[in-house]
Amino acid sequence: MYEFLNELLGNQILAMLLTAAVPLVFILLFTLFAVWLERKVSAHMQDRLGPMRVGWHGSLQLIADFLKILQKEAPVSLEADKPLYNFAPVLVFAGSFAAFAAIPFSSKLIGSEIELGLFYILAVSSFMVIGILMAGWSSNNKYSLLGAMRSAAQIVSYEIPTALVVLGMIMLTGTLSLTKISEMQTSSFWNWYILGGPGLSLSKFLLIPFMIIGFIIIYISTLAEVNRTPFDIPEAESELVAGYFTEYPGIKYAMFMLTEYANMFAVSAIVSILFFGGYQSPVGYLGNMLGIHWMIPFEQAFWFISKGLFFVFVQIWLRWTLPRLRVDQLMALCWKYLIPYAFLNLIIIGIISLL
Amino acid sequence: MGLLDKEFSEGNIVIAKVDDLFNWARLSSVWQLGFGLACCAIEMMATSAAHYDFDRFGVIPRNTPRQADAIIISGTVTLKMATRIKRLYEQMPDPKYIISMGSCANSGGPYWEHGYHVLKGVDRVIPVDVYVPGCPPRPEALFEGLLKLQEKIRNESMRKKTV
Amino acid sequence: MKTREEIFEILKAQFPDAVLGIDASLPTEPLISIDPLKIKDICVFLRDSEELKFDSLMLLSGVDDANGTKTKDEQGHDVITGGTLSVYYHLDSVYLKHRVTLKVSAPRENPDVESVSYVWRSADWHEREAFDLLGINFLNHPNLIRILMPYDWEGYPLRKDYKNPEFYLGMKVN
Amino acid sequence: MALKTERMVLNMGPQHPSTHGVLRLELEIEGELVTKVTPHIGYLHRCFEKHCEAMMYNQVVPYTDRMDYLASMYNNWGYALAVEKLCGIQVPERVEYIRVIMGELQRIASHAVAVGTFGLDIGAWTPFLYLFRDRERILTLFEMTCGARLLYNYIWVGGLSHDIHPDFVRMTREFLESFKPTVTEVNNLLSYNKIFIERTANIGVLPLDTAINYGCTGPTLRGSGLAYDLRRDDTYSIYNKFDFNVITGQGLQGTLGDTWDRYYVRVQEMLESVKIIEQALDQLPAEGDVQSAIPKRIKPPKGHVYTRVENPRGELGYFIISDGNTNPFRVKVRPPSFVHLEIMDDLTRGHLISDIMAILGSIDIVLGEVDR
Repeated sequence: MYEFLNELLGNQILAMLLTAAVPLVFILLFTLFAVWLERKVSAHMQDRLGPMRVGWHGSLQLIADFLKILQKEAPVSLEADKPLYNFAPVLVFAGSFAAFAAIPFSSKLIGSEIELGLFYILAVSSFMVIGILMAGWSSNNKYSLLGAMRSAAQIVSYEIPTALVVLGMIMLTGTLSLTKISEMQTSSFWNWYILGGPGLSLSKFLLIPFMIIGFIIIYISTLAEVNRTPFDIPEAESELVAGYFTEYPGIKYAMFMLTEYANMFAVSAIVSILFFGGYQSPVGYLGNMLGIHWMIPFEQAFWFISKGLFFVFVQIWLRWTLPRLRVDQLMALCWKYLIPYAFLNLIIIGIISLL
Repeated sequence: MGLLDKEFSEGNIVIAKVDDLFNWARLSSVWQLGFGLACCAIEMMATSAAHYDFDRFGVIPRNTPRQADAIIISGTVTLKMATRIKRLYEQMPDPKYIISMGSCANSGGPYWEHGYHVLKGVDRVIPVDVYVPGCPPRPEALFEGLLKLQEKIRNESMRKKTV
Repeated sequence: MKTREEIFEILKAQFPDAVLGIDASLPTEPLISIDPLKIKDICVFLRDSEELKFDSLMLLSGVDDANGTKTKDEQGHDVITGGTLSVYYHLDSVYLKHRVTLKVSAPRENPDVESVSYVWRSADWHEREAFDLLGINFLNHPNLIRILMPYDWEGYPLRKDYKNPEFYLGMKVN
Repeated sequence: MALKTERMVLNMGPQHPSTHGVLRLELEIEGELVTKVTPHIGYLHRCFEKHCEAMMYNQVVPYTDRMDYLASMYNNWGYALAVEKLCGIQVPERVEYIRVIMGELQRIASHAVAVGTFGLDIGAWTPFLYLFRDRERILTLFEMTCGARLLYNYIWVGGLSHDIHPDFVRMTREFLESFKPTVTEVNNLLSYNKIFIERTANIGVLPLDTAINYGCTGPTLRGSGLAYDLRRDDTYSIYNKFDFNVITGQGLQGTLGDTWDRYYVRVQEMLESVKIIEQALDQLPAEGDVQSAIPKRIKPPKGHVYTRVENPRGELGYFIISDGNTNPFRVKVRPPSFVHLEIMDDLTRGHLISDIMAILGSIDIVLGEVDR
């Protein structure tokens, strides 16, 4: 996208800024929509209606919330470590925002087409841990501290199964570029990696069960990485009040919220790129049929966002259905079950791909 | 008095419109502090639960005072608790609102005469915006209290209040 | 299962000095009166005896008997001097399904009663409550501090001659 | 040089989402491990006992409502029974039946809140709202009987404040039919949920002898395996006419007396209450004045009485001393939650912070009753 804008505008800085603005706007809009969706979905699951009064079925609710949050006073407790306290939400948000740079929304709409996309995302999303630890420590609140410690332990642990599954996919695809992985799964859902990837060889059929296992592992562990129920122990409402952002009012709290929802989409995007064809349509493109080729990137963006939203919806669904795990059980799940199975899966995928 | 203050004190179309927008945002998303005291807290829970659903008005409970806009004093305030309530109120960022729910919070309720350990009305400690009568108030009454609070917010202004 | 009279007989035989008497004239439940400083030994016996087996203390209630001489102070408030404060013990045997009520009375000016919190764990908080509201002093209690009222409250509110303070931490009480 | 280590003190409450009101727990923790729990109560001490001394016998009834506000009917009932015993009042049979129906409906409502908030403490939101939806229907039944949703002032000394509505029996039957599927739903969502079992089984084990020594009653005691229910073992009112089981913990998912057992006793007791109400509705005498035995002026003889009823939380006892006047000389309540809260330190030692919520939820306290 940067090249395209650079050609169009003839100004590198402007082009860069615009390229960066697209994901930012997307995150904002997506968060507004996702929080609304969360409230509506949870309400309908619980025999309630959810927001109804502000706009049609509460559609403006989040705009009102956001405007209100902007107006709030931002008191800082006297005992807080001010520089860290103020910097933490920015760092957390930066981590998740940076990840969006490498996510291909369509074949054209991508911030930076780097070859190491997958690696970059895994690396840059670890920023969050530092931010969360800073938030927990600097708030000078025991609940925040406990939440931050839990969160750091959780995110660091669950990155291992995620990375192991990703490693398997890299072995299979031979690339770290998210665009290339998406391109491999083109033209039909039959070519998605959840169904063994492109081609019609024996190994494709052998891969299917292990791909499904891999998908389940990565979905669970990314769920834990973004602190969603049943793994929301860092911000467990009934235990730690609000976890690491207990002390954050107003706009700083909004940044944590933005991060949470942006992360939800980011991990959903990664899952859909690795296993569900990324921005590729499952059935073929209307643009190809009609011969209007400029339509294809838009269709791709539509499919990508739909897939992302579907996984976000599943996350919401799980949140309002399941109870929460305890911190030691969370670790046990990761180290005793997910990591060994992920290793095993990795080895089997390696053997099959050698066939 | 600076130019800006003068502008604000007299009011004009721009301020009025911004006022409307901000007031609308504030009144549409009153986040309550998830905090129950006594019997009324159960009615407050019932108000948030499936049948009545406070979320329709954009009211959701936040458990930390830092992120809450309104505190519903739902029940008897005892002397031991009053200092804590005051502290919670002080921890909330402005703009903040208080709904006093039920007779006990309004005036001590049935405990006003012999209650040696009951604060006779929470307004002795913190300023109250809306009083909801009842022992306990029905969820509908709490809705009414919220609507009154929204009315109050709607008429607020950034302009300096004239004496 | 034993009636209260039978329990009284057993107790009287075991502790002739400490068991003061049984008040069977009351319309509903007979009361066994005990010496306040011997109550712990009797409770241990009641709990451990095979035929009684009072394994739980259901309720321990302090009562201001208000049986002293009543006078008025300058502001017209009642002041009681002399008389007694009492503690009632409602014991229950979960297995044998019989109950008994014990009563001890201690002088109002010096209300010392032996604690039974080592016999039944549930007595701990009940005794703290009786101390908090009536000022009954339980000897050998592990942690006899106020429980319901604030730790810095003055006076014992459930005494019949209790007078409210005007302010508490700057808040008007009445 | 030896390093000095210090335990962190975490102050939980009085404003905390899962302390069920204004309880304050002072936790001493080492990392996530809890080494000591000190409950601080009294934040809702509303001077009930002082009020009783200043009120006439019948005026005390509304104050009993406000003690255990989740089981107000039962509080009324316990007090009415005590005064009736003191004065020797015999209430009509129809009154007894209506009292049983109301009491058991109240038990369902109270257990619904207990189970729901327990789920909330574990992190499951949805069952809480399902149960509140059904509780709302019980409140509708109460409301059409006495006009109040939460604090009823319904069971008076010697009778009831109102007779039941003509539609009451039909609507109650309808409710009972629709309630049974909810219990199944709760079982599916919570009781047999793998995560829920992991969180609650083998947590906060309360051995039977400790429970008895602490004076635990109700579901907390029954969860430890002893079938002790005042409705059956020290029967009052007309409970001997009904056929119901006393539910006890079986240690199905872990150790006997753990958090899951106490929780599951409550779930099953809701179904037992349904059974009792169905029988009571069948046998309910058609005619009868519910106010015929209400005395004009209550002036009991000198004496004292202790009566106890099986409140949803355990043994609710009223100890009334009368000096022959129209006001009680002393009313002392035995609140089950007060006694149960005392076991917190024993139950929680050596558990993690998250378990504190599970244990606290499973003993189901109501702070209005703890502090009175």
